[in-house]
Amino acid sequence: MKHFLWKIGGEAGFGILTTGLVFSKIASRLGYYVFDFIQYPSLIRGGHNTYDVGFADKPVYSLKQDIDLLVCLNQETFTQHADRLSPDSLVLYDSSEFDCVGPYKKVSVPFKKILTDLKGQVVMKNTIALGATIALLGGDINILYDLLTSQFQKKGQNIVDFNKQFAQAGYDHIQSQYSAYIKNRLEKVDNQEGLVMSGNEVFSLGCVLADCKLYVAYPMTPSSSVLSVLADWQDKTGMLARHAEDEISVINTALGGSIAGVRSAVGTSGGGFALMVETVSFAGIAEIPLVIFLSQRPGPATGMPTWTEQGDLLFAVHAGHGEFPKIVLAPGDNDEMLDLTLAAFDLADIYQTPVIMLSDMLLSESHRSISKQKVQNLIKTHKVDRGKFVLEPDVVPYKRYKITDDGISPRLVPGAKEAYYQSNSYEHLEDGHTSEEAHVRINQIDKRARKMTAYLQKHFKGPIVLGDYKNADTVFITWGSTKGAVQEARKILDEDGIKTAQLHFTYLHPLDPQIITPFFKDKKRYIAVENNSRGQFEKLLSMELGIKIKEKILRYDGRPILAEDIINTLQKNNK
Amino acid sequence: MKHFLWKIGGEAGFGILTTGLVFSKIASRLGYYVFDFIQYPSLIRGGHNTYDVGFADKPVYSLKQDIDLLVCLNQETFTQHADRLSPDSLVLYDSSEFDCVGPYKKVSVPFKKILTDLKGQVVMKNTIALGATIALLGGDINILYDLLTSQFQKKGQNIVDFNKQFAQAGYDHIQSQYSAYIKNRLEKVDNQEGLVMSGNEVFSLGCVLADCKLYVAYPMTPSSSVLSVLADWQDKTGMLARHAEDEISVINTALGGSIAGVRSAVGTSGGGFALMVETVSFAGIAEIPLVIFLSQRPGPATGMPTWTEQGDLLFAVHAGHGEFPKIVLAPGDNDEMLDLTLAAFDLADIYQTPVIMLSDMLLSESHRSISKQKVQNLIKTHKVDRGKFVLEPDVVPYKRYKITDDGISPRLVPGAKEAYYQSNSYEHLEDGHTSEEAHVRINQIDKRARKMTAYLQKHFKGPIVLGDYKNADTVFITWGSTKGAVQEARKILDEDGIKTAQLHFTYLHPLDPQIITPFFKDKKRYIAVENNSRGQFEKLLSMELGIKIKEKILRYDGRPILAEDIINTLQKNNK
Amino acid sequence: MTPLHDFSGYKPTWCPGCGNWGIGVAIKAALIASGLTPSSVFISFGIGCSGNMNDFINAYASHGLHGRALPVAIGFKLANHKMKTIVVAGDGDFYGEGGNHFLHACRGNHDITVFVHDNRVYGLTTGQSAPTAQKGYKSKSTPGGIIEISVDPLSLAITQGATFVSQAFAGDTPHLIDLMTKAISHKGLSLVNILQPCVTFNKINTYAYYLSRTYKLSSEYKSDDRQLALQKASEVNEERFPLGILYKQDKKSYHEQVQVLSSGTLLDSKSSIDYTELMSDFE
Amino acid sequence: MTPLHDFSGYKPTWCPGCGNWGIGVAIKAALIASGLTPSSVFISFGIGCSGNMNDFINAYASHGLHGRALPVAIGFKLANHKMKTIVVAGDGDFYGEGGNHFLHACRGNHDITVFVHDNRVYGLTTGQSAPTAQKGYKSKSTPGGIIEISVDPLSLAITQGATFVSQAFAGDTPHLIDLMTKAISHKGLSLVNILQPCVTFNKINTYAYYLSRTYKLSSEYKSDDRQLALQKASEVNEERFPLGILYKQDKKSYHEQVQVLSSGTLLDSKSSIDYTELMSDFE
Ligand SMILES: Cc1ncc(C[n+]2csc(CCOP(=O)(O)OP(=O)(O)O)c2C)c(N)n1
Ligand SMILES: Cc1ncc(C[n+]2csc(CCOP(=O)(O)OP(=O)(O)O)c2C)c(N)n1
Ligand code: SF4
Ligand code: SF4
Ligand SMILES: [Mg+2]
Ligand SMILES: [Mg+2]
Repeated sequence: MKHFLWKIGGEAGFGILTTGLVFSKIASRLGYYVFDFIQYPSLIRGGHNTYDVGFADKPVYSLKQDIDLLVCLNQETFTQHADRLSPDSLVLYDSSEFDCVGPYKKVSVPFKKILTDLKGQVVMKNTIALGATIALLGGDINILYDLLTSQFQKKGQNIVDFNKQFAQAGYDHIQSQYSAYIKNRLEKVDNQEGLVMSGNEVFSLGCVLADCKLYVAYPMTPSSSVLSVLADWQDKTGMLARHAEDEISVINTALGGSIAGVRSAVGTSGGGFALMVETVSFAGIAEIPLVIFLSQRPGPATGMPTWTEQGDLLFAVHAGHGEFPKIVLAPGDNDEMLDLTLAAFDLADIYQTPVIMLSDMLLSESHRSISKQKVQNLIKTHKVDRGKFVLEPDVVPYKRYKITDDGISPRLVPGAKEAYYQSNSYEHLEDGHTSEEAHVRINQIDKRARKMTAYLQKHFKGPIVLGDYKNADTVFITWGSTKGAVQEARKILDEDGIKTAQLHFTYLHPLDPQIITPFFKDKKRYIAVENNSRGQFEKLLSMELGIKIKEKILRYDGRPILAEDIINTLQKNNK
Repeated sequence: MKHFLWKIGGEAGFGILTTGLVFSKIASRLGYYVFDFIQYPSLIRGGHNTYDVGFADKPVYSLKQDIDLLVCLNQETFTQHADRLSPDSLVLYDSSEFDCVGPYKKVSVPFKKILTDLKGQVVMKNTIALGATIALLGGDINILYDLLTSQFQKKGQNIVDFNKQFAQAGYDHIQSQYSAYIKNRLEKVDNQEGLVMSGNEVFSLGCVLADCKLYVAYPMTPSSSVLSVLADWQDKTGMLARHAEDEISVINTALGGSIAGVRSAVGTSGGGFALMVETVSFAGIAEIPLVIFLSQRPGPATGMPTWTEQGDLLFAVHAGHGEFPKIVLAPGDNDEMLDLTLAAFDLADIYQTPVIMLSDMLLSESHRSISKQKVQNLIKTHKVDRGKFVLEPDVVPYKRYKITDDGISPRLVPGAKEAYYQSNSYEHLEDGHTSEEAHVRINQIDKRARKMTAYLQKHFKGPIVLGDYKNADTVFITWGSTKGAVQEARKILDEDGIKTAQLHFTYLHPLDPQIITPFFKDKKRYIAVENNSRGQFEKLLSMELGIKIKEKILRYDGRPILAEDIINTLQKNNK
Repeated sequence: MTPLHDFSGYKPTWCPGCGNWGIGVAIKAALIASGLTPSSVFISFGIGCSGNMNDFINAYASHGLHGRALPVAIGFKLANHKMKTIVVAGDGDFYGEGGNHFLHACRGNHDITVFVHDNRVYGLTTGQSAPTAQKGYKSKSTPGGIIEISVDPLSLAITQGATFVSQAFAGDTPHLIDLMTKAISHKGLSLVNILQPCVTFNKINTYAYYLSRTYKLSSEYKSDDRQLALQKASEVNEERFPLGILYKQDKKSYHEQVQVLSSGTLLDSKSSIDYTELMSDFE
Repeated sequence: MTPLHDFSGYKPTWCPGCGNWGIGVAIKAALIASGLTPSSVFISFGIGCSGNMNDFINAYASHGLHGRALPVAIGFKLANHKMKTIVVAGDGDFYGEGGNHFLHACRGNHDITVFVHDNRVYGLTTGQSAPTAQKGYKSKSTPGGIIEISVDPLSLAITQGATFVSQAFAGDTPHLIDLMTKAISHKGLSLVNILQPCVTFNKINTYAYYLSRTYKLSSEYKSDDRQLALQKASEVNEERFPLGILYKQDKKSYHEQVQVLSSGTLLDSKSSIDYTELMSDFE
């Protein structure tokens, strides 16, 4: 069954975001894989919001260009997106409010009249639209009722019933007036159960699973929902979520928690991260574990707060003054988000150094299906690895920065009897005292550097190879959220007989040339696909491997790269 | 005449730093080129300070290992530096206080007795030592008297005379007791007049010459003296020097000044710069000129505050979230410091973007000779180039971010009649209003990127080629303060018949591969020389050119690279 | 007098009913009452719903970084002290992220007028607690109720050296305009903390809430009595909000005390420097 | 009782005669008087001559970044509230660079004791003006005299919610030890602002200066009178320095109000989480 795209649009502040998510959950409950996407301006009201939900019976990797059903709660939705419609597209609107000119399957639903008749508020247009949608796609209205019940039951049964009426009205209208347009696109399919989660929610769940005890943040789109989710869960998880006065306080507070011995994390976007980089350097020299969730949005500075970009990679990799070990990971989808979150906390503890998890607005705020089974398995099986974190000193006097082969020293929990030590931001002796001696300096720099040698040997992972790399002529290089668009594009290209493969990187820094270089030895057409204007990962590869990837597909208008972008550029470049 | 190294050491807080500088000035007044270097711990007292002064009748590019005359105000000076002495070295000390064991030319000066006899304070040991030094090196004591006079005349003639006595006592003691050791090393030579300036002082002078009106800083070694110097000069220059409450305030204050239309600069070291990077990004998108003086010291974090390192290059190049134009320059000596400071202010104005001047402790705090003639010429001839800064709008409504071929828009002084505009940290329309439209975004990103294309065409400078590049077998790559050590090493290597050349980079970012790549096409032995542990410039070259330089000479113990380090490593690697 | 529409930029995108509407109108009216034009004033905006005013007002302006409007204004003022300089920022921005600048600018008594939109939430990031939130306030970031007590910005300003410390209510535009105009005409650091209902996220500190808990300082109130002012300011802890000028003092502002500014602005200054003197230090 | 030398690390490198010597000894004595050992206390140091104490005292410690000792302490305390947590920092560090953390930590009344070395200069960077410098003070960074007035840290603490606000003089060790011990035993945010002569760079605020300008609060002084306390605190503007506890209040400290800490420290907590409930949100 082909990937179906439902899209709703309306004025900001009128419930579009909730409605989109409800529709994603409906599709998910019916066994479909979903991938949704929100577009909203950096305003609370007065702008235009849209919500795309793509679903299919096979995994959905990306958004798509062509809209199959467009729900227009206002005229702007139609005019702004008409270019994505085809004669087969369904367009749902209220012809008493405005007209939709063009050769589409037009479905007029009397929103206004229904609201007046049932004494509803403007937001309830959404519920009518959902009812109508379900009818048009041949779905089961009861699932919508269930969702409305869980949404409103706190407010009492009357409220639930009141809301249901609107769903029903929309549903009935289609059944009676547009039965010819009804397609069976929402029949229940038999897939394993899925959860509909945003990347931020997956990261949050990962924090809980990883036994993170302290999460500190200052709100910043698109990372803010991690704070709300973890704060909301506090009583259930025992984790402490703190909203501090600024980002400098955020990261130092988290480091304080980490020094005390609890797993700690912070979350932010580029601007907030910029304020943290001095402290990242402190974590580096004092060897304090820390997980930093950096969800990118288009910069520079305030930029385009509610849009998407992969513009902070090189900044993150080089963040902090001086030279110290740092690990940068970047998930490309929800599965990777979960796995890498667990890995990030382990790696931070094992290597006693900051680990940056790069996300972006697309990954953080879009909801996608993740296998419930996968999550449940991890809940059962995941064991945290705290590395050399110890509860008693190995020897007294205890040496916090003991020189070891792998560069990692036992890290003692403060409060342990018969010992004491300092976490020192100055260069230091093995026991933590400040030193400016040349040999001490060299020993400690080398010790810290050895941790990354050990990491490359024991934990670094090369690119994930997707497709038939050996026989591929064209190889796409991806990292982070561009993974999906390329996967989707490759499906289409494969159908056209073009042999492609994909090298998807998740462990971005440091890189091991020995593992990576062999992938670039062949005579293939390599193309880096990135959601930024410079090809930052391509630059990183060049820096570490001395290899230039000549072809790049970049998008930097704040919108995610789509499969269509890739195919079009490919065709253009071929000419 | 060979490069002569005089070195003095004593307890921190007892005038070593002043004394060293006085000696540098004496050598300079006698026509010598000087290069001095201070070593001190990050303490006000209780540690050990030393001061090296190298001088010669030809330009001195670097420090040297072998000490020719060591003045030991305490025993530590002797024990810590004995390994740098040879049988020819003079060692000046007071045998009544401690002994200096070894085969040196020992010169005992009765500091203690002289102090007692003349009722002097401990700091006056320094003056005695200077008198003795001048005697030993056959210099003219009157130059010291002149310097003492200018130092103390504010306090009255008695104080001047009182101090002179100690100089005299030291001088006389040598004349009478050690006449056999006296060499003619301080005879007046006929060179053009020199000024003895630290890199920070040259930068400060450059700011004045460049018509910088607002300098904002928060103290941080090794950049702090720029603030003291410029603050001290305020009444003479009309510049305003402000010590703000923190570095975030510092850079935003400077940007405010720049928005208002005056040339503005900030100064800091790595940790303070780290706090500024969010605002660097603001300057990038809002297109506000700014000069940032970043004097590096060994990190990470607090690190080794009073030592030297080139550890912040990649951080500076990638500083700030998002993608925006930024220029990074790095002088290698005082001449370059002056020229590049003038260039930095022009480039900031022309390209309306932040320009980072990279220095380091060695460059910032060491004093070297700079030609007085050169300075005077610049004072007469330098014309500032403010680029497209305009006093009246070209058209009304005025468009601050007008799309132009070279990406540069006329920048109007706020307050101009019949107009107004905002400097916007959000993505924006040509007139400055916020916009999130895809095409606006692309246009503005491209416009800003074009500024760097224009820069590469019009202002970028490739490496300075030192030596006979064509015939050289070995080519050293340097940037910043390692320039001198390599120059010095190359002098020695040339004498040994080894053919070397040097590519010295001062315009570090962005780099123009077309200009640079040709230098790396030959079959030569390329060696990157850097004062850090990773070879950061080598990485930058690799990133931009896709070329790996295989050999590196690195030093990262907080001490400057010396010619000797280079020669030794070369010999080791040859085996 | 400049017509109001000269100052009017884009149509505001604030939520209908938001207190920012009143503030937006009041600022324009106060600028006009102060005899200013879009070309004769510099406004440094913070980042927030409040800061979004950058697009709604015509003026020389900076829409900079969250928390940093004040230092930008200080730099601007130092460079061109002839130009009226104003800061418009949210409470999260100004008292939270930017608290340190506020504290130290009071000490300097910079000649800058500050309008803070005190809605007790982070509006633009959809409703987390601001430092002005009442203890116990429940929000996305503090679902169990905020533990911290509210910041007391007026006391902070008074004790640290600001010379015009006042409070207004967005629901009383005439009074707000009057206070803003006075603040603009004051020489030195003037603060107007504006109680601003956020109708979308703050369901506690509503218009009704403020109508019952604000009161105007009487005409007998002595605004030069520091101790009294501190008492009044601290009423925030008891959820009472005096409106008007709590504290006012005549003191030299920062730029009036800077030697190099005595002969004119930095912008206008032409340098004639005796380099020989400067160079003599290095000989 | 722990012997003093258990706490003694390296020999201090402070200048002979520096007020820090007295403070260094007093802290150790106060720790001992409080029944603490090097293994039972966490000290978060700032960066400065003051912060250099990290090497001179044995304890679990962090020597972090300039201005950031307080948030590190807050994080530590949240993670392990059973451990006594102390901040030692300079005035430049704590009131300047770190001013925002100070302001907001007062609001939270975190159970942390703060010792600020108030020498009115930046000692370690060789003598620039600190925010505590008296107006007009001449230094490297303010050769014409500083224009800002001194910060008034005690008023700031009192008005923003700190519950133990005090001042001591480094030259009176017995009194200092006593005050420090009381501050350590206080539950909530306790501040001891310690007047500390910097003999090397500050030639104005010397021992003699403070001997003539400090006075001890009388035994009748009521430390629960906020208004009185504010009056006393502001005497800094007249160069008078009351010594003792200016203000003290009993209020719950931050960690006592955090729900998840009610059953023990984060460090000791073992999670048993109902994931089914968490996951139900996503179905
Ligand atoms: C450094 C940084 N951190 C966080 C943000 C995200 N952010 C934008 S507006 C805002 C809060 C706005 O609250 P407030 O200042 O009170 O203004 P309001 O919207 O309530 O008017 C935040 C946290 C940012 N832009 N920059
Ligand atoms: C971010 C940052 N800025 C500046 C510095 C440089 N610095 C080190 S100590 C210090 C000031 C110290 O003054 P204070 O805090 O009063 O301590 P004191 O030395 O007087 O005890 C400064 C500015 C730094 N280490 N980090
Ligand atoms: S969110 Fe609140 S503060 Fe922001 S515009 Fe809406 S009502 Fe006003
Ligand atoms: S510089 Fe001042 S504060 Fe620092 S140790 Fe010396 S006397 Fe003490
Ligand atoms: Mg607000
Ligand atoms: Mg101090």
